[in-house]
Amino acid sequence: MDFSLTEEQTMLKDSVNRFLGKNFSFEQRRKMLADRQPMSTQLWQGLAELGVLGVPFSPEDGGYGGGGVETMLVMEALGCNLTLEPYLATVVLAGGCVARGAADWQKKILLPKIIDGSMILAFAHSEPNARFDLGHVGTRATRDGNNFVLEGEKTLVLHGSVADKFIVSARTAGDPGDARGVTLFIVEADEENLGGQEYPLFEGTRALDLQLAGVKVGPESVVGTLDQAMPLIDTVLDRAMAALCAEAVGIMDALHATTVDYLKTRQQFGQPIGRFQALQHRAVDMLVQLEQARSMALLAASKVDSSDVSERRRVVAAAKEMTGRAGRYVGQQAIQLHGGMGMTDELNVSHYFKRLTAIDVLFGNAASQRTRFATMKESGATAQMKPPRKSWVKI
Amino acid sequence: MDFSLTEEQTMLKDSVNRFLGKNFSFEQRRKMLADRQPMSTQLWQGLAELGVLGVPFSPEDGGYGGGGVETMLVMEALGCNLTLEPYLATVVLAGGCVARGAADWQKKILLPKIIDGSMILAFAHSEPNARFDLGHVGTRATRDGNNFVLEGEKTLVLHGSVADKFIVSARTAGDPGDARGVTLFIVEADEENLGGQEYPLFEGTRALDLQLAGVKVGPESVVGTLDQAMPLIDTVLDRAMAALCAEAVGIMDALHATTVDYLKTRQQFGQPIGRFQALQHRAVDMLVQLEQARSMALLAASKVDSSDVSERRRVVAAAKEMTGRAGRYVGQQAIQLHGGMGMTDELNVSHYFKRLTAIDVLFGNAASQRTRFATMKESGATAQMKPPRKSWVKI
Amino acid sequence: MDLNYTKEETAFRGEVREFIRGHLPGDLSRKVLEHKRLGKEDYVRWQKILFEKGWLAAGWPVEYGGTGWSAIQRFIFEDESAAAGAPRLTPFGLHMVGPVIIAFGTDHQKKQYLPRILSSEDWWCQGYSEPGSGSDLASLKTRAERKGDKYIVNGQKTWNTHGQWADMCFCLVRTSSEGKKQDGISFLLIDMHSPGITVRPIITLEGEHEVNEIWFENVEVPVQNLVGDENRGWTCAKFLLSHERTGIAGVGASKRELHYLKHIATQEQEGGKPLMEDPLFRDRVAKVEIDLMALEITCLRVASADRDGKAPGPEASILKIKGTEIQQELTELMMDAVGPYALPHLPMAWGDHWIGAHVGPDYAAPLAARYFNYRKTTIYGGSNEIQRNIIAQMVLGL
Amino acid sequence: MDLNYTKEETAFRGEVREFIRGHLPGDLSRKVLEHKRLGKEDYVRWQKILFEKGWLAAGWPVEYGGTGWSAIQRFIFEDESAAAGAPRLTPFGLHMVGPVIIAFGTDHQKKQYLPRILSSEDWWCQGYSEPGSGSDLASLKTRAERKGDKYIVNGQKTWNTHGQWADMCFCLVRTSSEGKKQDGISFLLIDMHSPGITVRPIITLEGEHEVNEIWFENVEVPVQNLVGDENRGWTCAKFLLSHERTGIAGVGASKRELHYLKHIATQEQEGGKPLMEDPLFRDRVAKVEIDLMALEITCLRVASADRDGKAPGPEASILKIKGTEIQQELTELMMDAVGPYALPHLPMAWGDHWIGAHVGPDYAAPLAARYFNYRKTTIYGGSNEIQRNIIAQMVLGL
Repeated sequence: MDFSLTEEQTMLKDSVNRFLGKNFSFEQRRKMLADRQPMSTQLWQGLAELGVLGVPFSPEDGGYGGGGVETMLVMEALGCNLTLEPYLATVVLAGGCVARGAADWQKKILLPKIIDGSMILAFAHSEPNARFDLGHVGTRATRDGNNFVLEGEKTLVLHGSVADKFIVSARTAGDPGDARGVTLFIVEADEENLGGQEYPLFEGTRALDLQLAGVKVGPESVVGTLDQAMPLIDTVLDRAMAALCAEAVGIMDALHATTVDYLKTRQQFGQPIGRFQALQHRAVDMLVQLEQARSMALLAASKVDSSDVSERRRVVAAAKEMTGRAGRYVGQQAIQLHGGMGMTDELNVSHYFKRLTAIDVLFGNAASQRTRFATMKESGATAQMKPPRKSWVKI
Repeated sequence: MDFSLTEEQTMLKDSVNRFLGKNFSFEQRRKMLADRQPMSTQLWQGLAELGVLGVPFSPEDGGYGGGGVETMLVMEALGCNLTLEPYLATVVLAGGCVARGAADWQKKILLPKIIDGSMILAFAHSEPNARFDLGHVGTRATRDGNNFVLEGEKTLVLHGSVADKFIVSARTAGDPGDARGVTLFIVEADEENLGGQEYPLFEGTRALDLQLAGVKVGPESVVGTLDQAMPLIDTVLDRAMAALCAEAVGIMDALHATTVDYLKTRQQFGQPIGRFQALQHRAVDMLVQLEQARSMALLAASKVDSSDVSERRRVVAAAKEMTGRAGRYVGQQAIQLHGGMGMTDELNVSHYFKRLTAIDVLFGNAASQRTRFATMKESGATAQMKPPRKSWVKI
Repeated sequence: MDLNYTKEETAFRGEVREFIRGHLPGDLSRKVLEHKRLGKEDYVRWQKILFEKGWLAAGWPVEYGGTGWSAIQRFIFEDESAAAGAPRLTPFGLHMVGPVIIAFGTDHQKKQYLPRILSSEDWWCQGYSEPGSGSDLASLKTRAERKGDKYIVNGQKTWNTHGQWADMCFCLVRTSSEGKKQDGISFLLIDMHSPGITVRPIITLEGEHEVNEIWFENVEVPVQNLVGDENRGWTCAKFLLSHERTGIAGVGASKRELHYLKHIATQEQEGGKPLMEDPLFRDRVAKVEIDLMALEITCLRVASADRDGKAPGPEASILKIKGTEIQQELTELMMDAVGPYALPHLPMAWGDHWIGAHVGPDYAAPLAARYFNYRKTTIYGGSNEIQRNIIAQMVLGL
Repeated sequence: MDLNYTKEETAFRGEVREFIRGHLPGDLSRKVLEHKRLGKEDYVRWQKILFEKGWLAAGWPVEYGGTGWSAIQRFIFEDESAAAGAPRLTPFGLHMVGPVIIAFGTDHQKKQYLPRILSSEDWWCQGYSEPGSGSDLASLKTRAERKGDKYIVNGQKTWNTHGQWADMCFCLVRTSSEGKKQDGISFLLIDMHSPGITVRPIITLEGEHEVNEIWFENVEVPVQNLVGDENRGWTCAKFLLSHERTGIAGVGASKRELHYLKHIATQEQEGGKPLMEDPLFRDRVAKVEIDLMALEITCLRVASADRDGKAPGPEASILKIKGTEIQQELTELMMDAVGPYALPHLPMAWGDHWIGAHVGPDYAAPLAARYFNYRKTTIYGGSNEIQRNIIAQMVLGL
């Protein structure tokens, strides 16, 4: 058991932080939000040049060969710098699907472009009315000769409007809730019969609702095994959740530090308000929550590459729960302790708070993770996988 | 809408408090506990002479004619004085069954003796494994000619060991969970085939587990209508819960006052610990909880006589929930703020805390009341009453 | 003691309900019920209707246009108004400066301002907080120097609600720096159209413009706009803060929101069933519902003490603490209820004339914004920490 | 970074588990697992077994009989011991006075006392708190006056755990009233069999005798029983309080109790199903389980920093706060799990030889008492409020 970073890890962490500190600022963020800019091409290129976009990919694929811990270090830095870049969408989610599921020839086409920053991918998986059920896929891919025709709706596709391609989950067999029968497809953004509506999330990330009204794709667009995408999707979502936990820890760290600073400088009644014991204890409780969340983010980062799927799922659910719960407390208290100032758009405090809130909601909030965790244990880790139902086993 | 007490109510409240202040002390309580004394005959007689035992009974029955509010005033006083008397068992529970369910000839025999303090009654209703399901009655009363033979077990019969008679619920039809088919019987304490084991609860009240191993009773022992006792039992239990809420408020009031006093007098770091803001705010949060609980105890006392059964049940469940939740917080914080002193048996603080804990558990703790409240509303107030099942409708 | 409403009170409730049903415009109540953005004209519209009926200034003495209602009646009126989705009455004129003018103002001030509050001709705003003076209000620095028959006001106020719509501002200003900081404060009425006033919007975290900073640069204010004595403005300030305590808990509005929450949770599906049947969500709803039942009684106890001639004391701070906690919990539950559809930020959808597409169900659009916006409730009006200090000192004697 | 145990650590765990399985008497572990009352002989019995194995003083330097284990190994040992239901090691000799004597004691003291701690020949107790000195420990008043080669001790200590069994007491006493209150304190080792010592039981709320008051009346203590310098005892006191931080969270024991809680909740029925399947109860269990998972990692982070040569700093107070909150929540959940059967008070059923009837299921009898008793955890060892003060000041610089 070893909590210390290797030299390489420390270098990675430092270089990302240094790069972002030099090339991105809160004022730039506010300008991007005002201009409805989903990402900064310049910053993205810089991250590519630094090698950050290749972090989780293997050296054979042209990547850095990092694991959960390296992704954690990057996400923490992206979080505390409040960036808006599509790292989660392109590198962790869509990139994860490609790296872990695609054929070698597909990887050779896609991964180098992801890594060098020249191609943005988005992951189109969530559907309307699925709520927090990540296994719900209703979009259909119907065979048409060798091709497939995709019909359905995807929602909350993160960074979808800047994507060159989508990785789309669709049902090639079975019914919406079934664990089997889901396949992943690569869909070009300029495909015919592909419609979309773009909008911002409340913290600024831009997302897309995608209408697939008979999108025709060839057999070469299939990623991985037909009908068998769910375990791959699960793996990728677990990595995304672990990444979000790390981002949340980066944010909470910054938010706590900012709050403690404010307590030291803000004067009322002739003294810094940090002299008031009730506020001191609040700051301590924030720290306790933060450290507990940090522990779980570390654990998730460490177990996300584990071959023990049941352990991975259990730890990730627990980490996402703890982070969501801690994030809510830390965010709310940061606002409260900043008073009116915490309510303004001008201070980063509110931006951190909103991003923490979004992170909690993404892929299932604390309450839903707790239920997932609790029921997962009852009957082993595979309880989540619903058994195939007779009605659809046609092949 | 009027929150002020009438002159009579103020007099009642003052006279009970004055009487208990003069005739009962914390030291007497501790002595009674050490001696395993379930009650004080002397104090009970005094309460009888003061007319307190007749408070909820109608003037025709020889009582004071009080309602929920008068019972509340008595219970508050009994609570903050930490008495051990069987007021709940004899007057509210068993007495309530008699007053609201028994035939006139039965009332004439029993109520005067309850009121003059010469007879102790206990209510034998709860059963093993019923948990918080107050509708669960498995004890059977089988017909034997004109008589009934009772077979079964009752648990946690409050003050059972000093009872002259029991009011026992038993099933004359149907299955344990059924709403219909329950009948109340008067059973003499010296009845043959009636066994029991006495023990204290953790706060000192003594209770009895009762074995009915073929207890034969005559038809004159039936209280109320055969098979139809559940609505009566519900009414009486609601009154008992409202009474417990009032007792809890009396206790929280005393406990909060004691705690605030301690904060003012206990010196550490050269000042009263009540100067520390974190402890001040804790004392305020205790007050908020206390006042919220007081509001609900008032509401319950006011609605417990209501002819609108669904409103009564809803309010009582909410009041018991609020009191249980507040009691847990106020009790825990009182201990914490007293530090080690709060942990000792020598101070009344721990006695109050334990009694609050017991009140929460009795007839269903806060969590179970919340579920009761929430499900009650879904389908109206009668949702609790399970519909009769085909199998038992034989008559 | 009787916690049932009297026949008269029940009749009064019927009368209020009847009137509101007949006179509250449907488009207005829909905006309120569905959490749409309200403009100045929305507030004024409803206030004019109430003014015509003579029901606008419930808490004022009858001689100044008040209703003469008891505290319980006022509670009932607020309860019915909130339930029906009436816009809340803007408090700055009616509940804040109005009572101060009545208690401390000159005859001229009463004649000048009270009728214009009632007619909604003047929109008032508040000049209390400053960048350096939040919880420690008495440390305020905005100066007013007397020059002849005028005060010259210089300084900066902040967290000024709806100042962008205001005609008048009641302001705490420093007229002396001698003695205790509370002793040099005066209470001034300032015409917002005066030269030298700049109103700068503060955009809050949910993206809306609700509050402002105000700068005063050599603003001339006639001395007859001083309320009470010079350097005794703290008395007015305290009076204002302690006045109208029963409304502070927002019980009526919270009851309406609870109802709306249940509506949402009945629409939303979780595992193939309405979310409202999910034991965990239902439990959270039950808890806040019970808290709210209790708070309603606690409010009525305070209101009732009011009627009995006892002024509500510092224990009314309990209402602020618990009331705002409940309000926040309700916004949090609503946000949680819609799951991922809390995420899209569609401020155009909260507006008047939006007929475009929503992302997710209609009711979802404003919910996260409300959750964010409502963080203010435990900060404003004396933060909940300050309320706890008040109770600790004034009620518990700690 | 690798949060998996190394092969060596896993092998060590296996060795520990193997030894415990072979040597922990079944009747002893049953007592622990089922929350029965433990007597002095129970503790001593297990300590003697560990002593024989050389595993008793895990944190001591090897030269004094310690194991030389790393902090992670010590964590593993505690984890396995707790899981198996081994009695906790009495901390007063092993984890408190032992390390102080090693760090500050004379050769004579080391030779005199350390072996007798290891052999369990001396049972130690602690003389820190006084009736007037709880959180403000340094204000203590018990005096020790030097007369020739003896100190004469007079005063009163309280909250003394298991003093009724003790042979020795380490005591903070005042040897000077000059200067800062911390400056006149000395650290004395007192023979509990000395004339002039009275031990009076304090019965705590659950009815048990665990703590005592101790009176010292002209108790003679040889000067060679002074540890460190006269008037410099505060250094020893602080050293003692900051020592052995990893164990403070009680993660191993809480994991065992969580397991037992699930066992109970599987037996108990709610609405015809195991309570463990009730979504509301299950949710509370899941929350505490996740908190405990996180705390285990937090502890290991501290332990690991320890290994890297960095001493655990004041941030270890987080372990105390969170660890005790979890312990209390677990006792509360267990009490709640048994519903009405939490009520009966049957202290005889927690004893050794009880074969009489229970009221309710066997496991229910001690649960309420444990809930009551565990209120102490947020009070003792520096109350959680004091821990928050420490973090605020030492970590956050507030």
